[in-house]
Amino acid sequence: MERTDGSTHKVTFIEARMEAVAEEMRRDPKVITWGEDMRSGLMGFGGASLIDEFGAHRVFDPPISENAMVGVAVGVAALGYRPIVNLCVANFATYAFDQIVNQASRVRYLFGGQAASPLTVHIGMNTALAGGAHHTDRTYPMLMNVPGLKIVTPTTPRNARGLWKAAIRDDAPVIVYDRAMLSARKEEVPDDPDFVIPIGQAEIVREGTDVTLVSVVCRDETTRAAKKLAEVGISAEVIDPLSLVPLDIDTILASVEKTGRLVIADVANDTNSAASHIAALVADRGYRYLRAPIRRVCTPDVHIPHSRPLESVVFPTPARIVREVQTLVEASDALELVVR
Amino acid sequence: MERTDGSTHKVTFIEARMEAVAEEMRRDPKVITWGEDMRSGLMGFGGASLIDEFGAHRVFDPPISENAMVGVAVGVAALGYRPIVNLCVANFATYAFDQIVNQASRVRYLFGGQAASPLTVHIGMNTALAGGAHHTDRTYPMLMNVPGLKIVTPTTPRNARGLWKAAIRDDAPVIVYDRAMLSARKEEVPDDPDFVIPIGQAEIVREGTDVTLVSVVCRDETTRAAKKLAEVGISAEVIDPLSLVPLDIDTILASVEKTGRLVIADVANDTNSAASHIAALVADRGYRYLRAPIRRVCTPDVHIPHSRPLESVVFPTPARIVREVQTLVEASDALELVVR
Amino acid sequence: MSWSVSWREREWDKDLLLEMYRLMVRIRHFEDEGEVYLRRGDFSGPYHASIGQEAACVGPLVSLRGTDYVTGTHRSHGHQIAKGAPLKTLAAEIWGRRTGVCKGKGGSMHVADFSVGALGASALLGGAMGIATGAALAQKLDGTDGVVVCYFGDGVVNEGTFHETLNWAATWKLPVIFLCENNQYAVTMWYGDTTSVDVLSKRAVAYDIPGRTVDGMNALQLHHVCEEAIARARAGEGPSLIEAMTYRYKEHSTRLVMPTGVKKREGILRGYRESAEIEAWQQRDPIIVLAATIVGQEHASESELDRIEQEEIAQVRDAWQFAADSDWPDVEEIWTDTWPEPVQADKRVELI
Amino acid sequence: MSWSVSWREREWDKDLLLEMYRLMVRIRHFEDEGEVYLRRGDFSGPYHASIGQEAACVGPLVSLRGTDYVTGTHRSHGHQIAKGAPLKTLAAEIWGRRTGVCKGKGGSMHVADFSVGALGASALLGGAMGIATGAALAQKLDGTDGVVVCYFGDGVVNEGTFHETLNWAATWKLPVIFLCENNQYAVTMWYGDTTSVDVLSKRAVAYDIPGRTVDGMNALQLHHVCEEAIARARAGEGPSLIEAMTYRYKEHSTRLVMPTGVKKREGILRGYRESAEIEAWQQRDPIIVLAATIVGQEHASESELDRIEQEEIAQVRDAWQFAADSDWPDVEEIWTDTWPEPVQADKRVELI
Ligand SMILES: Cc1ncc(C[n+]2csc(CCOP(=O)(O)OP(=O)(O)O)c2C)c(N)n1
Ligand SMILES: Cc1ncc(C[n+]2csc(CCOP(=O)(O)OP(=O)(O)O)c2C)c(N)n1
Ligand SMILES: [Mg+2]
Ligand SMILES: [Mg+2]
Repeated sequence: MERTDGSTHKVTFIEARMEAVAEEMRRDPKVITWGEDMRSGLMGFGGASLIDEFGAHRVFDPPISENAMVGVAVGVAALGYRPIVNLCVANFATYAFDQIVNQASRVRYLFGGQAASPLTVHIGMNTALAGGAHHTDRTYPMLMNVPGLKIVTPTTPRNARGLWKAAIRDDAPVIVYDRAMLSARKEEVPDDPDFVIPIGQAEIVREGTDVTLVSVVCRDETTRAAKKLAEVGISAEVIDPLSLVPLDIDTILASVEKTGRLVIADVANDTNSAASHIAALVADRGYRYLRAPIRRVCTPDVHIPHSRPLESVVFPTPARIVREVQTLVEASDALELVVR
Repeated sequence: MERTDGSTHKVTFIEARMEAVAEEMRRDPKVITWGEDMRSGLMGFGGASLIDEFGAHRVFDPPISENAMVGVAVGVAALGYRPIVNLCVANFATYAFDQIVNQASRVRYLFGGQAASPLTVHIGMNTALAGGAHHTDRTYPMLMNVPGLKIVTPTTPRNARGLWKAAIRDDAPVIVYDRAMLSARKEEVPDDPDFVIPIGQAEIVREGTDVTLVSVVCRDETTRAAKKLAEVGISAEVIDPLSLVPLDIDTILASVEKTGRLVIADVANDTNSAASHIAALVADRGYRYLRAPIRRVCTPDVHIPHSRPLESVVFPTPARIVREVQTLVEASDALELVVR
Repeated sequence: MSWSVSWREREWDKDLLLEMYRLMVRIRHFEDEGEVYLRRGDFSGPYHASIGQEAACVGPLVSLRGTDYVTGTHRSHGHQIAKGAPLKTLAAEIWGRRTGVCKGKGGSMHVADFSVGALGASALLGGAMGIATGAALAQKLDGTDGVVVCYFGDGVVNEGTFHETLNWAATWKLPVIFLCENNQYAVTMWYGDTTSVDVLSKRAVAYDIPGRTVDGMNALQLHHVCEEAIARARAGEGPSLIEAMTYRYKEHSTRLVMPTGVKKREGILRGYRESAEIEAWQQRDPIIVLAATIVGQEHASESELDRIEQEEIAQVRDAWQFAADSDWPDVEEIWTDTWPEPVQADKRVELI
Repeated sequence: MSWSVSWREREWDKDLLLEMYRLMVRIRHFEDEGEVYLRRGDFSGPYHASIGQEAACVGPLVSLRGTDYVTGTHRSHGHQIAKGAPLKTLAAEIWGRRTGVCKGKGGSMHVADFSVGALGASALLGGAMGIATGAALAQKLDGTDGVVVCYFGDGVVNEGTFHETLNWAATWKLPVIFLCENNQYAVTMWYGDTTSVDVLSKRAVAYDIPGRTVDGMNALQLHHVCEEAIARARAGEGPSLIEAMTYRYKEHSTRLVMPTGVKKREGILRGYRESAEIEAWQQRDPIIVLAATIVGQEHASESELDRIEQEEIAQVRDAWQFAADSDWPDVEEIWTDTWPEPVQADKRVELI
């Protein structure tokens, strides 16, 4: 899909999102967007410049009514528009679960295909804000259970660019979940305005042979863990699913076939995390590849403390991932020694 | 916990719920309840007789405002009451996800233990109504991902009695999910007003040796499947978790240790179902017991059709469970033959 | 909003009157005929009839253009019909047939016919109000003078979504007519017991938009008031809130049986309305009221009206017969329309 | 609502005036002092100061009883203080210390002190309005004459929860005072751009309750109006909606830096308010206004007020020093309070 010249430019995560939105608005006059503080540009959508370029009728501050923000999007989408709604923070998004679950995801089905529902919803996640439990939710596992939604989780400027374009162009309602702490991360991204990362395609971030490390919205922590593991002689293959629905389970299975071991790191709460479902799929279709239990490194099932020293250890850390992998590899190596 | 005389009486599922609510209201004057059509008794809470006995100040029809129904419950609970809120149908309950997720589940934590949150929320599920996708949700997997909530799933009159009492007496917000199609099911239940089934305790419904069949909110289908399997010589152990949070994984693990095989039937949609999480737990802590892949029999990830012939096959059926188990047992037996 | 001429003084157009009459008897017979099959067990599902509320369906919608839109509720057969939806595919949809306008996937509570601008009903209260507001936004963005009529019941006025969408439409002056069918009850709950205002249209003040409560048993009055609201909306002056006072003759849904009389107990059920109340409203039957005006003002004779009714009865019979004769959908249909792409073969599970 | 005497004609009690003054300077200095530590990086988290809004915090709450309740917002340090919360545990909470009133688990946006009837703030808009309504229901069920003051900002009036809770409280005549601090903006959004009424208290009409917009920079006017609303609530006559017109001097949250001037662009940010506007409001500073009345009406001398201010500065310093000197919570605290029972040892994962 990339331009043959392969030229790139360097942008932050947040700029990658802003560029993708602006380019898609340029490409398709039916793309419109709203969300809190769009006009002042506060919420990382580049609203101020979008208004300058596209006009206040395509970019605006809505009333603070999250459920209607999505409901109105479903309506305008049914008549041919492609709205992008910024719900800003995962906790605010629960206010809109009615319209996401009951309308956005299912009008197409309910009406036998008469209604299209090509909306994109952005949901940000704070995990280092000391904001307390009302600003630190990570709710993608909840929406994964809802048929009809696609869910993507950009983790770098490059894949943010590719996934945002895919999301806006997709005819399904696509939820884009990302972590606010990535905002300032910089990376070269393709210039190509048609650089799209297909929804449902995982990325092998780092190859390895001893263990498959799937990283759900905690790519940095996982990559750092993999580097540490390399130092102690454990070769970890790191996979970033990028899309949670549809999930590229084949890439994960192929890796587990090679490594025989699976550890999944997931920034969501443990019970019914995305990690749970990935584990379930591998315990089914990849059972015969497994040489060890499947481990999950998630946020425990507790609310997020405000107090920084507590907050800073509650989400998955590289240290926890390393420890989990090390124990697993050592235990299963020992077991194999016994068995052999 | 049961009275020593062990006396029982026969009631329907819905009567078991109504009796439990009435008895707890009798026992504790702080128990109050509201929900749509409470007064007319339509929604299976026995509202009309509750009003006669306890008065209109303890039993009432609220405004139709699901989110406030839960919000008001959190407030009144913070001041010592024990409200029971009937949200009637899972889809209506998404209207209240803000207050369930953001307030009910976490005021205790947010305020460092100053606030108690002893509410009980009833969420019913329709799976045989031909009501279409707006009345057929099964959202417990979504709420399983929310720390601070307990979730129970009664499946018979007897366990409805025991779990309702446990829920009302518990100091956590407890969500009671049940299936409307069970309403008329009859069974003997203990007379004992203190018959309580502890939250977090699974029930072994039927013992078996070849495969563990965990049944999440589809006990009848699973039991019927187990009977069919017995006819073809497969001995299935059927476990009903009864509580999804906390989950009695130890009982499941002990069973898998014995049988070596696990199939989970779950009426929820496949992706991130309760079945996914149970599979994940067993793939971790029960890995060494497994002799075969872990299989899940769920509702596929599609919206529920109105049309009866379609609706009647979309949820897990005994036939599907049987087929899945049979294939699994045969394949793994064959595999073991090869290996041995 | 200052409505100029009163509906009484207005010179009514004969064709319009007969069209209203035709649509109203069509709705009544359609509902009745469908019930026969339902009660026989030929098809399944909740069935919420608009019998008694025909004027509220037809008055607002009869003069809309094909390019205007309507959104509905769980009780929306009548809205579909009033917006001009063909009866056959509607009946087939309610039945759950493959020939249904939604391929049998939606059913009675989710009827939609995009070909006539019916953007769909929501079986969840107020669920389509955001859609209506969004459709109105599309009209505005497209620069058309199209409007959207957004139906909801008295049971919706205390839902958050009512507030959010009325505020949004009002702030941006979107062309929506918020049409509350106040049939007095939400299932068994009288609106007065749960709602802080006695007259629902008073809530318009909170959005600085016109609000009006009208006799919803009188198609002409309602039509008259709606016409002005529609004109306002077309002119870019924003939404209105109209409350049509009406009544459902039958139970909330067809198969429900409730005791009559507020003190009456039967098993675990207690009644919520008196038969005297039902009878009083039936005295003002919207079809009889309209027929009386038409005949009284000599726009048409009783026999002309009879002929229309007979035509409609025949049409309705045909429609339900069409549904009866149609096939069920293929099980295959389970796998389409949840996502834009059908579920791929290797992702499907064997269901039967 | 017909307020009898005007606040101007009223004979004010000296002690009450001085108490208001004390609480207002306490809030101002508390906010200022905390910012110093925050800016130094001693503690983390969003910090929303009530500077400029002290009258809106104190006017409604100063005369409440210990058995009355208040619920708050993300900007609630001032509400806590006005309700009588001790400063040390409040400062420690904001800092995230083990000695915090919520054990450091809640932080600035979730302050609560049940011992003085402060039932907690919600960092989600309108999140505590249901709790306030429920607390009022508890008062009614208990048969007390206690009341609940429910704070929220202009940013909340278009949330569904605003509508649902006002309707509920109004229908059942629950003792809630819905207190809107209209400080003109929700972060960068001016309320007039997103809200369909120019005067927010007009929305009271939709609930058939009294509504009143008052000068929120004038503690006396606000107190006077609230007193009558509180009396109504105590007498079982139900809720009121009061809009206090006020202004936040600082940015939405302390560390945010926005351009000043609605046309000013800096990087991706654009300003949303003019410095002239800020200055105009500061001319009417609530503390100066109150001090002027106190001194002007000879209730106290300037030096008396000075003395009070010095006392408060000392108290506030002590409080933040207490926070500075306190320890962080044990990591153990992660495992308690999510459920009534602490997470059992065998269910915990090793975190560090
Ligand atoms: C969000 C939601 N809550 C509750 C229900 C259950 N319910 C179905 S119809 C109904 C009553 C609706 O009353 P009204 O809006 O007056 O419409 P009517 O049935 O009178 O036409 C209720 C409460 C629902 N469908 N959706
Ligand atoms: C449900 C929800 N949506 C959005 C936000 C983000 N947010 C935080 S404060 C704020 C503005 C609130 O404005 P207002 O209510 O006027 O209070 P103020 O900050 O002016 O005191 C917004 C939009 C939130 N916290 N919760
Ligand atoms: Mg009604
Ligand atoms: Mg504000």
